[in-house]
Amino acid sequence: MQIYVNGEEKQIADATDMAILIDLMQLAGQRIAVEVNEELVPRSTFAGHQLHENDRIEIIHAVGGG
Amino acid sequence: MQIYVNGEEKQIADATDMAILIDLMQLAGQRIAVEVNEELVPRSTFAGHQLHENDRIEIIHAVGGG
Amino acid sequence: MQIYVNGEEKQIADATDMAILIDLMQLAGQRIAVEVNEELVPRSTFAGHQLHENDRIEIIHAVGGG
Amino acid sequence: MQIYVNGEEKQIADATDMAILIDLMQLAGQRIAVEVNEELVPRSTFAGHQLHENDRIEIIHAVGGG
Amino acid sequence: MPQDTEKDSFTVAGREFTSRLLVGTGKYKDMQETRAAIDASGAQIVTIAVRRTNMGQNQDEPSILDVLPPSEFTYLPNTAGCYDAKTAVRTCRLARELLDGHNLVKLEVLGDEKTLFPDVIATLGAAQELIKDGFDVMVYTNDDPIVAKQLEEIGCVAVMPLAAPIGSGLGIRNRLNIRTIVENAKVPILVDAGVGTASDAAMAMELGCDGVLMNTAIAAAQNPILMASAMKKGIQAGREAYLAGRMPAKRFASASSPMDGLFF
Amino acid sequence: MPQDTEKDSFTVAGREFTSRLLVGTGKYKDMQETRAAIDASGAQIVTIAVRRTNMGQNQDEPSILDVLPPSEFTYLPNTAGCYDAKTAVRTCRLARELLDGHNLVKLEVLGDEKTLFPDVIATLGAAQELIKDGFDVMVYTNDDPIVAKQLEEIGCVAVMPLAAPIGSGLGIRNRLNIRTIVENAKVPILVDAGVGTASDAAMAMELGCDGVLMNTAIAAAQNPILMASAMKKGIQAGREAYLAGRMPAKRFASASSPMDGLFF
Amino acid sequence: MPQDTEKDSFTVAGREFTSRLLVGTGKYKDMQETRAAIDASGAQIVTIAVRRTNMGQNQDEPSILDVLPPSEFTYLPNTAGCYDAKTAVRTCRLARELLDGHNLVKLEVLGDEKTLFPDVIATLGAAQELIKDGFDVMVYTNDDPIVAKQLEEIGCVAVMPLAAPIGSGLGIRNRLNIRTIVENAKVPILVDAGVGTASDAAMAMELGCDGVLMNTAIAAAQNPILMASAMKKGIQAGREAYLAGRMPAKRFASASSPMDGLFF
Amino acid sequence: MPQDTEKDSFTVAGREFTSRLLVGTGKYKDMQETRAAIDASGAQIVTIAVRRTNMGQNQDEPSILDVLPPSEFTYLPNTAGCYDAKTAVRTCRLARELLDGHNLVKLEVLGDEKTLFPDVIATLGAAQELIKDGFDVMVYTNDDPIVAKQLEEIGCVAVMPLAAPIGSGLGIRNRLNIRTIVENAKVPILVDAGVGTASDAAMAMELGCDGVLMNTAIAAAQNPILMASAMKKGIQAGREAYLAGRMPAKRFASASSPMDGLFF
Repeated sequence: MQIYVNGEEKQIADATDMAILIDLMQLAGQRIAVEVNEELVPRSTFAGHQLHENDRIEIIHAVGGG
Repeated sequence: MQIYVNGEEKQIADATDMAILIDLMQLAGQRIAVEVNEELVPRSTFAGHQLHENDRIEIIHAVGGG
Repeated sequence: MQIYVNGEEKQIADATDMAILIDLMQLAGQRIAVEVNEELVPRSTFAGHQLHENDRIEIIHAVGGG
Repeated sequence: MQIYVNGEEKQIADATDMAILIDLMQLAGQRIAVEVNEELVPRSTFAGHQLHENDRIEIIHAVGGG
Repeated sequence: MPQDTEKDSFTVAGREFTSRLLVGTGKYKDMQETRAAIDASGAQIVTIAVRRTNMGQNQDEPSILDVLPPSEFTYLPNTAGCYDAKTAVRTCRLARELLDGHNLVKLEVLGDEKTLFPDVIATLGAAQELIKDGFDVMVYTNDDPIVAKQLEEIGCVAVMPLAAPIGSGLGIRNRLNIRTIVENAKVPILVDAGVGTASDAAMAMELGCDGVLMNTAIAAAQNPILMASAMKKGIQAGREAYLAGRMPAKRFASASSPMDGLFF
Repeated sequence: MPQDTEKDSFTVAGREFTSRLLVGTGKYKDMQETRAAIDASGAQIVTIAVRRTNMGQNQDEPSILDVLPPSEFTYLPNTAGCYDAKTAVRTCRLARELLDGHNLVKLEVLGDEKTLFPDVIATLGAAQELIKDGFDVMVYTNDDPIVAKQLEEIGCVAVMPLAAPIGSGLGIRNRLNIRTIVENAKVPILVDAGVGTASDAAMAMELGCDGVLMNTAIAAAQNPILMASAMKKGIQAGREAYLAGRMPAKRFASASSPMDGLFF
Repeated sequence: MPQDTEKDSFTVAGREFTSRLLVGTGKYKDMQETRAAIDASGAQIVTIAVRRTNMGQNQDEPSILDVLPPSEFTYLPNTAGCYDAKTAVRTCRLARELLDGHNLVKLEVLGDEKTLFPDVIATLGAAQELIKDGFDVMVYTNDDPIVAKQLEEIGCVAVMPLAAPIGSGLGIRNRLNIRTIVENAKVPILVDAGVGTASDAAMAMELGCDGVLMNTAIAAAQNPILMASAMKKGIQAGREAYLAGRMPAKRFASASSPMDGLFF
Repeated sequence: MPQDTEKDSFTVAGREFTSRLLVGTGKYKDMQETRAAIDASGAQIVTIAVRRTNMGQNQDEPSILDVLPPSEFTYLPNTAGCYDAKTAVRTCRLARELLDGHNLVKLEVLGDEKTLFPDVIATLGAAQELIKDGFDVMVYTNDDPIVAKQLEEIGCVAVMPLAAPIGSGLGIRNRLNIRTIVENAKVPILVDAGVGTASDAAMAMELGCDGVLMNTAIAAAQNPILMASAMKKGIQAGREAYLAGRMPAKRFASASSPMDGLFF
């Protein structure tokens, strides 16, 4: 199915959950935070958080800023 | 009955309307505007605007200000 | 003989006086003032003010300035 | 004879020199500098610097200032 | 470009004015001084306040409305003294009734008595309600360009940022903000409050403001009538300087007399 | 106290003037603009420079003396471009001869070309020689109150401290010094140089100056004629504000509408 | 009263800090310069931004969280770039999740890109929602004393008025407002944005602020590390001057050496 | 470029100093406070005055020369209170004799008691005589760049323009002049007089001055010792900011956090 990650289209298998997506993106273990459709998804719930067609996912990290 | 005019207690006869009150106060024909219980009462409706026990009446005019 | 007028060399006949020079320069009657060797020469004394070899003559007029 | 020390009249014996005056004033050995009649008198010349009638003597020291 | 300020005008709520000096009518010794000062100011718009009858005015005196008749002046009733939106709205409705439907008002909703700064949140709320109720709202605000833009966007007919606290006479505390407000605006911007002397008024106009509203600077001068004249000229001077386009400021010097023809 | 600036005048070297704006005549596009701007300024005193014939002027043009005839204006020949006392004195003598004995001059002896600040030592020397030679000396100086007083004491008829470097348009850099110079003075004090816009001119007058002399601020404006009018009004505004006695500036606010009679 | 700024501290949301200089971590050449400058600044609180992975950062570089580890610094995640309340709230929630529940945030909701002034209406709304959601909110605002008080009253742990537009380096445009905000406040007041050089920072502290937050003034200096040291000292200098109680300014002079004992 | 102000020094008359804060020793409560404040200031150069014995000092107190011994401090005897060149020269000669040939002096020849401005004419004369007589002259002057240059040219070892009247605490009245003096100078330029608080001192250094001399700002603070520490840090902060090269000031805003990677 199609989802959007950080604004870009991405095709993933159905029945993919967030934990799998994070693995696919090689972000496992990194300091990130995730939103789906503008709602926060706690890291503790990645496993089991099913993704759906057209989900808009934001994966953010910390950068320098003032 | 008792009403309040510009913050002061005043005793008036029952069945007094605003036109009568304005006459009593010798303000007839003067450039004023009137509120009863924080609602504007148009001059055109003074006659017939019945006053009630404890009405709070404000009678205002223009003064210099900046 | 040679003189300097407003910084430029000029050859004039001997025994030329200031009145003659001013005529030669077509400045007669104009609003000017004159210095010879850094000394003022009043207009009233132009006639009879003999010029000498190497005199440095300044002829000035008024211009806009602030 | 009469002299003036720091603006005040003072009677001293004739043939007094500066060294004696400084002793009299119990300023010997103190950090001071001296003027007579607006001329500096070096410490090295106190002994032998004769004082004269009406000499105006200034004896100064250092104070806090900015 | 006008060659002087006679022909130069600005428009608020469809009304055109050639005088860019708006004046308050408070704090004068008496009505005679009030009228004389306002005449000297050349003002066409005057603010007035509404208060309880038999108060806030000397009873032997004529009414401010007689001294400054509507045939000669455009009234700008204010909401001075209001610290919440509801009171300000009531005040405007009373003023409109008093003035037979005159719907041009100066809205001010104050935040505290020490600074008399506006409460911009309450001001926005009151402005929205008044505009919905058909008023033309000229609004007193702080010098925040964002707030000024929001007040314009909800439909205020003029935005009036403060120069400094009301009655302080401190002049324009933040010229950069006033300039930015002017550059962003599609409605007239008038500096309201804080002007102390004629050069302050001129400076406000040089920043591009459409006008200046003041009261204390005139009324509290030792000679209010002469100060009113000074302010009138100061406003015109600043307006003309703005239209004329000032020279750029340069750090170093530049001679005014020609270098050519020096004889030494 | 005058009710306006019409009747208000100041006196320099026995000559009385009602216009407190003195203007230079340099840097204009042409003689027509020069005349139009000076008319708009209302100036009665105009500075002129003296230069070699056939230089420093367009030959097709009429003389500055014809454009601004002595019947209408008081000339103030200057010593612009002089960096030593001797040259300044020579310049004044030439000017006096040129102008049939006119003995009112503006003395400036400059210190360097970057700042065009005066050389106050050389200025004092030149002033003394000129005064001894019968000139009425209006003198350009820095804003040092002590130097200003010394120039007055040796007999200068007017002292003219700078607001900022000549032609910089930076306005009054040190108001405190100008104010102190004014308070100490028995002769007219005129701000000379550095004014950039109308509010600067008004401020100089509010500090108590008797007048302001400027050139670049008018000539280098995008519209010199309109700026000349702005400066005229700015000077009058500042003068009237000074005479009117401004309100004291206060840190905090003070309401302009009465507190009595609030109905809420 | 402390004899120096070593023992002097302030408290935000129960956390005590001895450094009153808070710094941003953006705009540096690289992470090494970032770390060196922040070390030189002595800052204990550092702001960070949150952005999409694989963007807003050089991939070869270590993470800002490694360069400035939480064991050494208190993070202040910001909402830079947010122009509405909802986005700002989402940003804070992401930051809290990213930082394992760290609930101290810097809220800024911007009004436009030209000025980067806050939208104070949206800021108040976002602050209320964040506070309800358990955040400790340090809030960026304009210099309006009324808005500052309202932000305090709804529960912000620190109020951070701007000195001038973000990144402008213009210094404190309106000292009177900052002073008034400080006098009215029960929570720490920190100047945020607009400081350009060390004297600006000192001045903010002399006005009584509890601290100053800056980024560009350090990062955009020719020598950021030396400027960081300058800012550290400037903050301490201003703080000590505030605590020491400055001499009153007087218009006229007062000698520093005794008048007694003059020998002439 | 030094990474801090430890290694950074300036040289006057062949003597090198790492502290750029010079302090006066007058106006303190007692000698103990004098010493404590001067220690806190880190000053290496201290001014002293000379007065008649038995006057200008509490007899129970130790001498200023014992409290601040020459082994620890470089003395800068001043000519405070002198209103003519001759008296100033006499004062310097007495000081040199008193201090066993110490020839470094601070020359000030004052113009009047109200402003304590220098008489620059008399100052130049006295400076010439003192230099001829072998003194190293650090000279107090006004902020006129031409006079400053003339004082340098006749051989003064340091030129010390005022920021504002002595003891006024008004800060730097004319930054442009100080900046110009610094740019023109080949000898050290120190701001002398008028500084009121730490940010004033920092600003003087940011203008490029080599140091600042003050007395009242420290001695008249409520806590002189803490203010001395504030001034020490303020001077270092300003010096480092000057060396670091400040960001350019810009009218508009510039974000400190990256625009890339915004997720909304």
